[in-house]
Formats: sequence, C-alpha cells, structure tokens
Amino acid sequence: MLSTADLKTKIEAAIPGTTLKLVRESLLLENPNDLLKVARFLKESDLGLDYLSSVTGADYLTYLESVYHFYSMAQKSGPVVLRVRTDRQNPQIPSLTALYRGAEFQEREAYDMYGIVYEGHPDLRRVFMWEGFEGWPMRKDYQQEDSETLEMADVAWLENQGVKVPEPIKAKAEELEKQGKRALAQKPGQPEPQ
Amino acid sequence: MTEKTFSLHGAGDMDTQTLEINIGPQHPSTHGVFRMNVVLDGETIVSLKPVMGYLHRNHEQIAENMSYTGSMPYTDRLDYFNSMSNNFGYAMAVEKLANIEVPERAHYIRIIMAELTRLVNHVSVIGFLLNDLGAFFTPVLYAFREREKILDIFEEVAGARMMCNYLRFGGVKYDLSPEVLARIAGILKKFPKFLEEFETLLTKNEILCMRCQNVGVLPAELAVSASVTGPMLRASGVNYDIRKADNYSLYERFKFRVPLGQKGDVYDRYYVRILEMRESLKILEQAVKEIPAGDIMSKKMVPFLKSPRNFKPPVGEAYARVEAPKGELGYYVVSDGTAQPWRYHVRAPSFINLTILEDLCIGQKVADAIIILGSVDIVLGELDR
Amino acid sequence: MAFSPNASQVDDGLKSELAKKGIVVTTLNQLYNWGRRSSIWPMQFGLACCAIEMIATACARYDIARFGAELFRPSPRQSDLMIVAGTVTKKMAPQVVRLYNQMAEPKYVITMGACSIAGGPFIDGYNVLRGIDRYIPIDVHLPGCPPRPEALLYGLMELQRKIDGQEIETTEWYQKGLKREYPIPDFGPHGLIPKFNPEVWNPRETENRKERYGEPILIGRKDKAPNLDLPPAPPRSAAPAPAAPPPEPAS
Amino acid sequence: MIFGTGILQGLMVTLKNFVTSYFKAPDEGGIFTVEYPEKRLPEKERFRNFPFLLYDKNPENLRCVACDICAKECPPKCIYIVREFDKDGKPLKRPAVFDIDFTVCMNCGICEEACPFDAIYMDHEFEIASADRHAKLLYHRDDLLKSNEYFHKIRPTDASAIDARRREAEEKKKAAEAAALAAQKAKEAAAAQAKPPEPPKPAAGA
Repeated sequence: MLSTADLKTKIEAAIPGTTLKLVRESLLLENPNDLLKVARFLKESDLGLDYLSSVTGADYLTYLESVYHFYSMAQKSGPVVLRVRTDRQNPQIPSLTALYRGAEFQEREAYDMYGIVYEGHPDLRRVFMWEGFEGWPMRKDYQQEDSETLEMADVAWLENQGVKVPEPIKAKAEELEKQGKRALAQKPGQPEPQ
Repeated sequence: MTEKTFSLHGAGDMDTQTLEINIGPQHPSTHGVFRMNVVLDGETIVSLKPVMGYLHRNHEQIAENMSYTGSMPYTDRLDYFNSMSNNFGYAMAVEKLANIEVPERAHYIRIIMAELTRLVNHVSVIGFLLNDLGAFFTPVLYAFREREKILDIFEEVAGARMMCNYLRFGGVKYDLSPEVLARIAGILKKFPKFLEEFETLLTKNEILCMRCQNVGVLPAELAVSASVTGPMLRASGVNYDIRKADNYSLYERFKFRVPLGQKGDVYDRYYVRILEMRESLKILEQAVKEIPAGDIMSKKMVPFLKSPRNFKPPVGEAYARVEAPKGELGYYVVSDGTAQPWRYHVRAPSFINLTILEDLCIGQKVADAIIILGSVDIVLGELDR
Repeated sequence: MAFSPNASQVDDGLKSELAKKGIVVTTLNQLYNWGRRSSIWPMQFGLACCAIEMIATACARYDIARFGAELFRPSPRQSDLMIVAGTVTKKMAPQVVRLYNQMAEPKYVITMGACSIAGGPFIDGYNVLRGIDRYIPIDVHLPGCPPRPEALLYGLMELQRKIDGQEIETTEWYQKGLKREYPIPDFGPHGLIPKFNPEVWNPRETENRKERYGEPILIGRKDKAPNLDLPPAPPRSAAPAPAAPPPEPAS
Repeated sequence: MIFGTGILQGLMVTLKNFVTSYFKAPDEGGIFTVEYPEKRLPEKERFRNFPFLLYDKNPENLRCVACDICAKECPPKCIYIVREFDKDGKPLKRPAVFDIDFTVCMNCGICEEACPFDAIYMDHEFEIASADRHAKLLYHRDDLLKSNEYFHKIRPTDASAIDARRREAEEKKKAAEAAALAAQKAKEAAAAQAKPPEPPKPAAGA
C-alpha cells in the first residue's frame, strides 16, 4: 500500500488538472467537480479500491465536508480517505452512486442530515426524516423545537379536531404568534439565534 | 392502485394492472419498524422502495453532545443483539484517535465477548428467518434457549443481559473470573451439540430448501460495488472478512476459516451463518484456553474511568471498523480536543446492506421478499440510528 | 338495564370452605374479570430494543403463556394489549396512535422501557417523542432500559391487578358517548403537529427537565471547528491531555 | 434421498425435545422455564438496574456529599442534585434534593463508576411499575436511600471490597492525621525548644 503522499503524486500525475492536499492521513480534493474522475481512477487503476466503505457528511461551521473511505476487497488493502469540501449556502458535490452502488443510501443520509446535494444521485430524498421536514438537523446551528410549548399551528389543528385546548396553553401560543417567534428549545440564558 | 398498465408476459398477452402495497411499519416480519413500498404485478414484485427512519433516534447527534465514555452505553442500543461488538468498534475508534494501547488480556476478553455475541446474533437471526418462512416460533424457541445461556454469562460479567456497556477505552470494565471462563468453556462444549440439532431440524428440511434456494441471488460483483459486507457478502463468494483483512485486535493469533457461499441465495446466507458459528466456536476455544493473565485496563486510561469528562483526545480523526455479526461496523470520530467529539458517525452494516434490497426482490414473489429481508439480517436500531 | 348492587353474603372464608368441597362461588364481576385477565392478547408490535426482551419473555425461559398472554396478534383488531416496546420516534408516533385507535375495546397499553415512557436516554433527540402518553392514555408504565423479562411479567401482573379492580357497571367501554379514539398527529415542518394532546397529557406546572438541565443537547454546542489541516500536535501531546485528578475520596 | 426425510428428521428433533423435557435437567434439554413470581433465577451479583443511595447505619448518615459529579457524568441527564444549606447559608456536605428520573435512566452504571465517595450503586430491584409516571417514577432522595447491609446482601463481594477499602482509607487518614498532629506537636516542641536560644540570623550570615 502506498503512503498518502505517494498516492497524492500518483493521482495528480494520472489525472492532470486535479489538485490534492494532504490533510492528516487523508486527501483533500480541492475542486469537488473532479471527484468522479478521481474515484474512477481509484476504482479502475491498479489500486483496485473497489469498495466504498463509508460516506460521511460533516459540518465545520464555515464549510460542509463529505468524507469517503475506500478499501480494496480484492487486494485487502486500504483505507484511502478522500475528502471534499463545499460551502454551506449552496452545497453541491457530485454523486458517486453511479460508480459505487453502496454510496446510494449513505449520500441520501448525508443529504438528510446536512443538506449536501449530491448531483447525479438517482433518488435524492430524505431517508430518515419525513418529506416536508425543514432544516438540516445535524448541522451545528440547528434549533430544536421546544416540545412542551404549543404553537398556534398546533392549537388550530387541535381545535379543528374538536379538542379543547386549555386557556393558559392557548394564551401562550397566541403570545408567541404575536411576537412572531417559534417555540424553540434553548438553554436558559443562552443568546437567542438571529 | 395505479393507472399505469404493464405486462410481464410479453406483448399480446393479458394486460395486467400493477398494485401498490405497503408492508410495514407495523408488520410481524419486518424485524421492527421498517417499511417497504412494493409495486406488484400479480404476485411478482416490480419495484420495491424501502422507507426508513421510523427508529431514527438521533444517536449521532446525542453522541456529539456527550462525553466519549458517555456514548458507550448508547452504542449498545445500536444493534441491540450484539452490544459487545458495537462497544468494540467504538472503543477501537477512540483508541486510534487518542493512541491508546490495550493490554493483551483485555484483547482476549474483547474477542471472547465479540465472538459470543456473534453466536447470539446468528442463532437468533436464523430463528427469525424461519419465523418469516412460516415455521412460526419453534426455531426461535430453540434459538432463544441457547441465547439465554449466553446472556447469563453477559449478565454475570457485565451486569446486563442486553445492554452490556462493558468495554472501556484501553480495556474492559471488569475482569473475567476463572469461574466465568469455566462456564464459557461449558457452553462451548454444549453448543456444537445444539448446532447439530438445529441443523437436523432445518438444513435438510425440504420446505426450507425449496423456499430458500435460488431466491434472492446476489451476484458477487454487485455485492462488492454496493458495499455489502458480512455474512451476506461471503454468501456471494467474496472472501472478505475484516478479522482477516485488517487483523485488528489479536485476531491474527487465532486459527479460523472464512466460510464462503457459492450462489449467494437465501439458503447460502443461512448456511454461511451456521458455518460462521462453528468458526466462532473455534476462536472461542482457543481464546479461552490461551487467555493470558495481566491487566485489563491500560494504565494511562485508569484515571478516566472515574472522570470520563476529563478524557479529551487530541485534535484528529479516526475511522475504525470491526467485523460485527451483521457486517462491517465502522465508527468515524473527529475530535476537536474537547470532551465531546466534533463529529461522530456510525457506518451501519444493516443500513448499507439494504441498498440492494430492491435488486434482490425484483421478479420474486411477495412471500420471498419477506425472507430476503430476513436473510439480509437488519436491526432497526442500527439501520436508523 | 340496571344491575343490582353486589350484596353477596358470601365472604372469602366461606368461599374457600366451599371451594374445598368443590363448589365455586363467584360474582359475575369476578368471573368476567377472571376471563379477561387470563387471556390478554398482546399485539405483536416491537419498536426497538425492548421488543427483543418482549420476544424473550414469550420464549421458553420466561414463558408468558403461563399468564395466558402468549397469543401475540399481528393485527390490532384482535388484540387487547399494546406493549409499546421501544423508542417512539416522531416519525412512528402517528402509526402508534392509529394502531391504538384501531384496537377494539377493552384495550390496554403498557409502555415498556424508558424510551416509550418519556423518551428515555434519547429524550433530547430531535426525532424522539418524549413519551407516547402525550397522545394516548397508558395503563402501566414499566421503567428499565430494557426491563428484564421478569419485569415485563411483573408489569403484566400489575395490569391484571388493574383489570381485577374493574367493574362491569362502571367500565368505560359500556358507557354511552365513549370517546377512546384520539386524533392522529400530523407531520409538521419541525416535528409533530400537535406536540401533545391536551386531552390526554398536559405539561406539568414545573417542567422538571427543562428547569433543571435546560436543553442538554445544546451543552456541547461549539463555535470553533477543529482545523484538521494543521499538522498534528507534536507527539508529546498526542496522548490525551493530562486530566485533572479525580477528587480525592473522603475529604 | 426420498423427499420428506429432512422434514421427518426435523420432526424427530422436536419429538425428542418434547420427550426429554420431562426427564432431563434444564441445562441438558429439560424444561427451561423459570416460573417467575414463584421461582426466580439466581441473582447475578453485578446485575444493575436502577441506582440507589447508600447510607451507613442510619439514613441521616448518607455517603453522598452532593458533589454533583454523577449528575454531570450521567449520559442521559437523569440525576438532579441540590446541596443542602444550613441556617446561616453555609453549604453542607449532603444533598437536599436528590432526584433520579427512572423514566430517563438507562441503567448504564456510569454514575456508580464515577462516584468518588462510594455513595451511589446500582440496585437489583426491577419490580417497578406504575400508572403514574410523574408521581411514582421520579424517585426522590428518601426513596433512593438503602442501607449498607442491603448492599452487602445484594453484592457481597463488591460490598466487602469497598468496605475494606474505605476502612483502609479511613485508617490511613487517621494515621495521617495522627502523624500530622504528631508532626505539629513535634514542630511546636522543636520551636519551643529552639526558641530560647534564638540563634541570631544576621550573626550566622555575617
């Protein structure tokens, strides 16, 4: 098995135009659009990395990251760790599903949790949360709802179903509605999110 | 019912209409709260979409807000059949991250426990597979009888039947007493007899053979490309066992073989599991015989037993994987130097092995989809996390 | 139809005397309850870890059949008891409520394990419902994570005790205007709508958890990401940072 | 092979199990059922269910000093402790409130591991069930208290080891105190002895 630095030079030599950067024991792909080319090289060259073990999304506050762990089943070698970064506002990374079927569900998971859009994925939907869920729950700035306070939507729903909502709860919900706030879970004393 | 018409019998034949049915989330044979949206043409499956997330209980999010040791009991609840293997993977990842050596005796204890969980898991999964086949509860009764005997050992060693929370970074929580080792040896003596009996009950049963053979065939190339691991991969004939490939812990010291299937159908998956139990017994016998005396915790980590919050691995990342009974269980942990991990991710074998469920089921009957799912061996706690 | 009040002159002592001679004296209530409590059919419905202990309870060692409850029915229509065995997530909660609504009267619910009672260890998760009692009424709460099979049997016995205390005349399901179907929550953009059903459950005046811990899931909130691009620190500090020594016992 | 022999062999297995269940010991294939509530499995010493608070001799004398370590280490956050204060507002080394929420506790045993004062341990009691989760399943300090004798009953090996360790620590502490006292005295005595002559320091330096 090659060392990571050797691997870097090998890939850069084989695919002109790609730039890789060593990050600890992993390779950071500077341009996300090269991902498919690099992955194809890893799979089809003599490295024989035919097995994509894990696809992980991660949030680093200023950027989102997708980390790939490749192994070779034939040569029993690995891992080669590849990472790709993308910005938070419009996160887009090419999908590896066409090359590695095993990426299909894992990319869906990273999309569900972090909102990373994998371009070219055949069926990019939420996998754990339901359709219509808003927000990316594993991002560090995700605000959970407060499960003890009803909002006006809940009150309206309940009254529509013929359930009587006790006055204090309703008053609280109306108060929130008036202030235009959501009932969020917050630690007491923590500054409110903007 | 959909409007779309469709014919599987060639043009000119009778036109049939497809039927969409929904199996789960509350269904006796989906092994928990798993749902499949199936499109049928008659009895034949045309399309199958798994729907997950009914047990998505935010393991990763909770772990990112918790001390490293605090996540250990949560890993028990991932794959609730084999808490010891889950602990093993997580402990290995953090040991890699913080560069901790594990004493030899602790390695042996870990291996003993991991192999015992493999017995528990395989024996139960075969019971449930037979349940799905319609042999309602008899094999499960036999399987759970043996399972209880092993759980007794877990309870005696770790203090809980299912949620052991036994491993710690740098070792294990309690030592194995000679009496416990003797009891494990006693179980090892009786287990082959039980396996014989179980096999007489099942392996040559004509109904089982007819139902399982040539059903849900998984070709080796697809298995590799879809990142399928564990007994399912080996049933397709790919020789890949992480215990051999990575030689993690002290597995290179033990003599065992990797059983492989030929066709990759449901029957092969069933039989590979039976054979794997026999190999596990071999490992266990060697481990119980050879277990050395010594420490069970690395000296460096002993203070952190009392104060888990003070354990702060250096900035870095680690990915460690073990051969869990269901496949490759990987943990990806990123540390930012504080007491909580920055990123914690579980590569769950049940989740990824399901990628090819649709490929396996298309063209099969509905009843076969149930046993294919049974033979994939999923556990929802790990699938949804 | 009016029942005459139970004015039996037969006390327990006389009953046991008669029983020795082969005569069984009973009241209609007792007979009715005996029949019901000895044939509770649970629903075959497992959610998570606790379901495995539920299966273990049904297997040889613990043998729930001794209590007449071995007939696990996959259909809610045929079952009397729903054992909510495992974490109820927000995605699963509507289905659980629907199953409860579909059960025929009389129906009972046991929440098995910490998760189904209050969310358990996963209480702070964004997708975890903090207790199924927010939407349906519960008869027996059974804590533990997971409870031992014996504990489930104990919970079942507790339910049997409850059934024994019920009377035909006053039981809910023979009354007029019974409303034992509860609205099924919808999926909203941030969680379930509504968050709870005030007919069944109301937040306590002093919500202990929130007051005491705030929202523990935010404790680990960090505003500085680790920079993996930097080379690792020199090997000396590759070991975990030296910890503050644990407090000395007995000061 | 004739079709059906496999099934027949399987049926023979079930028949054999049925017959042997009448004659053999539970471990050999006999009846495996333990008829709970009448009979119980032997309790494993390390079995852990819910935590309890330990006291020595009388309930006033509980070991917990309200240090809040277990509450901070508890992974699902189910322990809540408030320290007791005396009339003058001076903190005492005992909890005024010690609540464990059994509806959240996951029996992991980390509180037991982390406690530096041997005050909290895991109980064997599992027969807890209630219709009211708020009133009955939130255990307060007084519900949680159990004596050291009880601890000895459920976990003899651990309890005696811990008692021995505590005694040793106490003796060591006493010895240290005695030594400190002796040292103090010796110092005082030395000081008293050294005082009268009072060696003039500047003189020594000069």
